[in-house]
Amino acid sequence: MAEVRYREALNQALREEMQADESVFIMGEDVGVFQGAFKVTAGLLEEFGEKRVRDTPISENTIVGMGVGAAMGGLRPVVEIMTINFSLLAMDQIVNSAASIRYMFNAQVKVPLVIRMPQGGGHQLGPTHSHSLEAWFLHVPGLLVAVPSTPADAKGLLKAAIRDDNPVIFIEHEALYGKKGEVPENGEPLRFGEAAVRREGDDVTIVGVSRMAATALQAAETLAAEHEVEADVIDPRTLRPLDLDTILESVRKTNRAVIVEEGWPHGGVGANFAALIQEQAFDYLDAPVARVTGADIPMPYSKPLEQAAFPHEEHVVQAALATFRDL
Amino acid sequence: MAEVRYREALNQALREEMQADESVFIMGEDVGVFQGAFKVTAGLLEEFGEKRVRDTPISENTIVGMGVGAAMGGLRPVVEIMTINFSLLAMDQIVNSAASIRYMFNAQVKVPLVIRMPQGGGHQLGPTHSHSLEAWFLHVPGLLVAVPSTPADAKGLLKAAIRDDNPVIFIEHEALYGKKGEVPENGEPLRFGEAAVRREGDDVTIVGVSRMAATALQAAETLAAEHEVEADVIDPRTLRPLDLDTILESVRKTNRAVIVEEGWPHGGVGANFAALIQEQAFDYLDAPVARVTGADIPMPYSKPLEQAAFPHEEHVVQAALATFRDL
Amino acid sequence: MATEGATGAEKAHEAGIEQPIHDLPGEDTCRLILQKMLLIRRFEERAGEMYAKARIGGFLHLCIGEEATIVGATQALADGDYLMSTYREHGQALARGTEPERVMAELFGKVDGCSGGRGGSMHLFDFERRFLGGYGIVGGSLPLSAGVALAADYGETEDAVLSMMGDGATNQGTFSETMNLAALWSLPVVFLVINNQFGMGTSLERHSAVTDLSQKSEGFGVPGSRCDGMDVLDTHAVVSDALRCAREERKPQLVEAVTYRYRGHSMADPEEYRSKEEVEEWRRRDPINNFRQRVTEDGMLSDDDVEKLDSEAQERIEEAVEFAENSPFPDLAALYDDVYVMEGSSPHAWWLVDQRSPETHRGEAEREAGDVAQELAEAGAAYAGEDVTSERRSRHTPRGDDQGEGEPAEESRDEEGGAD
Amino acid sequence: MATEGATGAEKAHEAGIEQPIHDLPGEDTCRLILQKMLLIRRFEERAGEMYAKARIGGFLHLCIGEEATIVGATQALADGDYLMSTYREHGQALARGTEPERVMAELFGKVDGCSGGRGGSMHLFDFERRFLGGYGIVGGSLPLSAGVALAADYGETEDAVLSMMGDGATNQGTFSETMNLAALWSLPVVFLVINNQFGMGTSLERHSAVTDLSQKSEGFGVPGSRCDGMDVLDTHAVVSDALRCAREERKPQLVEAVTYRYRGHSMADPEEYRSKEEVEEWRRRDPINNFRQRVTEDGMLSDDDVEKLDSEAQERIEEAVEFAENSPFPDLAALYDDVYVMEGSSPHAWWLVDQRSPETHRGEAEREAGDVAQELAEAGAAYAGEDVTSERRSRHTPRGDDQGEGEPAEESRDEEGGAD
Ligand SMILES: Cc1ncc(C[n+]2csc(CCOP(=O)(O)OP(=O)(O)O)c2C)c(N)n1
Ligand SMILES: Cc1ncc(C[n+]2csc(CCOP(=O)(O)OP(=O)(O)O)c2C)c(N)n1
Ligand SMILES: [Mg+2]
Ligand SMILES: [Mg+2]
Repeated sequence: MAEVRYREALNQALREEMQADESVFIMGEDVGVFQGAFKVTAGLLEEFGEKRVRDTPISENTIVGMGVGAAMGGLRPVVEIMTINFSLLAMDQIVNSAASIRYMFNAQVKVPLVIRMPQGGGHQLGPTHSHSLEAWFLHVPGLLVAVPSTPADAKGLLKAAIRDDNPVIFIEHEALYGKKGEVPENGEPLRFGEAAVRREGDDVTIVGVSRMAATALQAAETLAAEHEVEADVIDPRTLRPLDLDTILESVRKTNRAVIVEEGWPHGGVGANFAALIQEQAFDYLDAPVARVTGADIPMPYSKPLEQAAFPHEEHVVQAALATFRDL
Repeated sequence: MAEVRYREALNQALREEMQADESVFIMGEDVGVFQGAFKVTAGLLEEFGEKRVRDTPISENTIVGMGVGAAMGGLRPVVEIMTINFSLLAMDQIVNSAASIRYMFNAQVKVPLVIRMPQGGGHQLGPTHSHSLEAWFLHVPGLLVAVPSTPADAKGLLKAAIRDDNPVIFIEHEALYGKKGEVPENGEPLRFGEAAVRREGDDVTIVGVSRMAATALQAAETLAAEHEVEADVIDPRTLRPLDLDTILESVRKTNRAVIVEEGWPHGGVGANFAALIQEQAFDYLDAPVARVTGADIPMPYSKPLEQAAFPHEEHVVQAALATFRDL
Repeated sequence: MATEGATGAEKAHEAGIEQPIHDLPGEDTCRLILQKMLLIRRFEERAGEMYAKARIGGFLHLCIGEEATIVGATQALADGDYLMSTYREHGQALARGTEPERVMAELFGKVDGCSGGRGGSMHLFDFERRFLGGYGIVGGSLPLSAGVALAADYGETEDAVLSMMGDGATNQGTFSETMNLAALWSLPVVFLVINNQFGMGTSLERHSAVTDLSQKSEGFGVPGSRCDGMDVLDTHAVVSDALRCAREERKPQLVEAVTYRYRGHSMADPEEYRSKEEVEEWRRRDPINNFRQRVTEDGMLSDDDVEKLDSEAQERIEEAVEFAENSPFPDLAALYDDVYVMEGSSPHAWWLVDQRSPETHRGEAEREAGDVAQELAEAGAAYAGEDVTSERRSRHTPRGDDQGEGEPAEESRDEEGGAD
Repeated sequence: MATEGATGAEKAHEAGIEQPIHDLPGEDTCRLILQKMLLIRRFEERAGEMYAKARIGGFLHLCIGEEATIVGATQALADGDYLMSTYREHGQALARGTEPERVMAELFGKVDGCSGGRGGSMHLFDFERRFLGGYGIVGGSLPLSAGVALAADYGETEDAVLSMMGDGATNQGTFSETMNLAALWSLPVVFLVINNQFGMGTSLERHSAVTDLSQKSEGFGVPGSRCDGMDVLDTHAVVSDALRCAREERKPQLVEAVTYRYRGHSMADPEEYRSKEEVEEWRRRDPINNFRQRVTEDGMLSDDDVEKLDSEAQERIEEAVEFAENSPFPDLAALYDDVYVMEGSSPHAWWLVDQRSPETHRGEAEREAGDVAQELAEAGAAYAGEDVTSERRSRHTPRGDDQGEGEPAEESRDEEGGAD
């Protein structure tokens, strides 16, 4: 297995799927000549030409809507929204078209569309450019939602997303593009709805979403090294479908759960998981499901403020330890 | 106190606030000549003229953005989005402008904007026209979110919203416009962040959001009459700020909670409340916090399907009774 | 009404010359055109009645008055071409060949409806006939139609797309965005603006700074022209030309059809924003009457021929109503079907939160054992029965502040003036 | 470049006549203009250096090359007028009078920045000078600016709004929506399209079907004109006229300023989409050099005068850098301030979920007792320190696949090619 960066893993997935299937094409702002704002589409214009790698104007709602239309017309579009922040302009097409069309029209068509976009803070882009919006997307029936956190998952899930006949919201993370990891060459797609257990331990379950999967893992190492606490670390990998069983199985063993996410707390992914876990594993919980989230504020630009506004290892460690305190 | 309809209560609030403050004005699609799609703005064009009651083209994102700009310029705009479904087009201006501007620009300006819009299903409007989106809006720091369920609350909260210096997402419900209730004439604004206890009981806490506040109340009557179960029924009235203390106080008494909402379950309001309650009142819970939600599907048009797809009294009764079963 | 951009028919009309400018096509074509326009008119009238009888729910947007625009434009389509439209699209589906039975059944919310009862009046669909939908969001279908055109182009087919919208939709951001992209990418698409003079209760001059709508797309690279939307032949000629241009030269086009809706925006519209006289004036240019007059005056068809076409249309609509009445409601058990394509998917994951994974979770044992889930679905569905037989009050009486307060809100929307 | 819509200066340029078409204004004005353009240029150059030294985070979009457009346009504003712009707006703030100290401090994320360190380079704001913001979302400021114009109009003031955008922004739906509304409501607003030939790496012809951008607004009721954005006097003349029209006749206007950005889109732009020659050609028309040449040739200012202005500008920027260096970072304790205006609010409710209501909830006692909250905030903030002193690699070297893998991703964005 080769060691490649997350960005390259995505690039491989795109290239392989485009080679395998003529109906797969890419459209988005600066995906072609510029090679992608984060270089995920580097080299693809050259290999596949302007028909299959299409630079668009800055018109997010229409780009997504055209993706849906092209999917209805039999193609497999992969739309890149430069960052998730701009998907706020495309919510109508995402919810009212992409997610609804198949059901609304009684399964006469399908919408095999992938919308790729990176999210997240940490790069001092300020309040309009640092959103984590997975909690919004997982709310919507009809969408699939992937949040890969490693190069291998990025590749395997993107291949699966492209082959899937449903509209997929594929959420990358700006801070992960440079991360390296082992990736099978010409690997098979992963299955949506299968969580990854990144580490095993009997004491507490830590679920980390998107970039926070890595933060959760770091925290688990510290918990083991410094606090004699062994954590199960779970990366759900996809939020729709959700592999809740793997999470529940772990919680039934550890009796404690901490959810780590980068987005806002009120109505976040953590809230959703906490609700599901306490519903389904109430008897097993020795402490409330804890959440570690981004701060409930627009993301400030200034570096110390920004760093204080999203979770780090320390926060996860503290939250995990708190589940052991007396209630 | 006069008995008036929810629609008229809103109309009174608009009229009174416009009379009291020259800087208050209304803009939206068909709010003037047509008197509003749901007649909430009836008579206001005649009374206040075209300067203060402005019909707009169908351009939701721009209407909201202009509202934000006008608020920055010192006015108090009340923007009507015809139904919440169309707010999907305006999410960028709602999140990146309305919610962020004050913080992002270091409190140099404020954004005293109200965005009024009805939500909800039940009228056979099909998948694109039946959304309940309060879970999305409560996720966003910087916004206030109101979900009035009675004529008195509609009036009192709308007056408060107009006088508030923050951007307010004011969510009405299509099915409530015709409901009658006592409304104080020339009443004072209500305070945001104060839940209403609609009924008292020691056995279970039922929280109903928006239209579901009424459904919760009906269910409580049935529980009392047929099952000897006495429920506290709480209407949070605003989701940001949230009067969690009133909910917690009740749960500490009843040891059981059921959240009733019309929207989708995954990442819904109920999930958020369940997470908060189990965090803050874990010791007091004798059963998991239960949720009764809309079905996890795009809302179908056909009447029996649609009715089956959102909560009714029976569902709430069942869920409440289930909290008494052995775990 | 017409300006520089006016077509021949319009200019003639303005000049007071009511001379037709297009020769009549052959007899079969004339008969077909008349038949289709009559079918649409009768369908809409009957649908309005069924709505008043509460057989139809939701909103009902009728196209009466716009038949020439619809038939003239759709007759210009080749079989392989795609058609997409707004929520005011019963006529479009019928013109494209969808059986009135399946359209009416959809309005009734029945399983045999062309969207299986899931979409309703605003969301008709007939994949087989390449009618790719009615869409409820104003301006929402424009990007979709450009996407379909992209697929047609990508596949190197000869197919083109006819994408219809209202005058109000030209103010939505998707309008200019879509024009720009269609032009940049040379897509085979024709945009037809059905300018019926109003977006709900807001008249053209009050919603659009430029009222010659054929000019709105040019700044974004799509040339515009106008046709007389009350003249089926003019509409046909101009749209045919536009389609040729889009198909052969790969230059997307926009056509503005100037027309009028006789009825309210939807059934819940008190129409206080326009005068009876205005409506009457337009009715004098009725597209069906005028065309009927021409073909009979020409001698191509006799009055009897036309009457026969009309009564055939009415019979066909009666059959459609009967079919719709007799079609069952969709099965409650299918409520969750088709939200996702499930082939090849991981079986144990929660696609829908309501659906539970194979491993039994808390609460499920009880629920499933007692069939509680189905019972609860039925309990909900039971709320559907109540007003199915009660007639609706007319949309034109004052709104319902005189209604009994005890009435469930669900049953009284229309009287409440909900009207988008 | 220029077409029918070309202004005098452009036509002259095209015809090879480099004769200026506008008379020079008085000496004070010339001096002021030159001073401002120099201040902006030197500020941007220094900001670029500070970014390379990692003193500045996020994206940094420099306006070098666009100084004549910025200064020419803003000099046309009255004191009461409002200015709104995009994320490429350092020059706009400076031209409007915001102290370079406060702009630089904002880029450094310091508490004395003009947005208190919360907004950063893309979100400058100076309420006092009626500079109502830099905005990060392409097209997002257009509706806002029309709203401000509405407020100015509503209050029956004489104030107008100058709303700036890039060429790429004309493709965003808010463009046509805003034009239509501004025209319908006769708002006192002038839209200035700063056509610098690219939206990121996408050239004008690849993103806009119509490349004469002054034509894009007309179909929506806003007349457009063009100016030579490399000529400060031409820009000033055309924008002044447009402002007069918007202010006095209540007719909103659009002006396209044809210009060029010399630098990459942001600092992370390898600029593979254009040739060095193209950049060089535009540089020959440098707005500062050309204006300098004119005023010196005219004898109004001597070369020494200009050198003095330039060194004053450089000194001022040095002071700005020093000020920014010395200004503290914002207080961690103020992290949650100002998300809401809190006056008159109900005190016990949860406005922010992180803030707890007065009654102590589970977990809070421990946290607050041990000052854990503050400790954790500090723990997070500690991650900010790491690369503050390390220099950034040049944007123009190949991307960082050769970097050590252990490096925290947070620190390596720029090498990763993130560039929007
Ligand atoms: C985005 C959006 N905003 C508002 C509405 C509510 N609405 C439905 S139809 C309509 C008027 C549309 O007018 P026009 O485009 O002229 O079409 P017509 O109804 O005249 O056929 C409005 C405002 C909607 N469906 N979608
Ligand atoms: C809605 C939106 N989409 C995409 C982006 C990413 N982006 C930032 S600047 C830019 C190019 C804008 O070009 P233009 O409007 O010409 O302005 P310029 O940068 O040339 O000044 C893009 C695509 C954004 N900020 N907002
Ligand atoms: Mg219309
Ligand atoms: Mg540009």
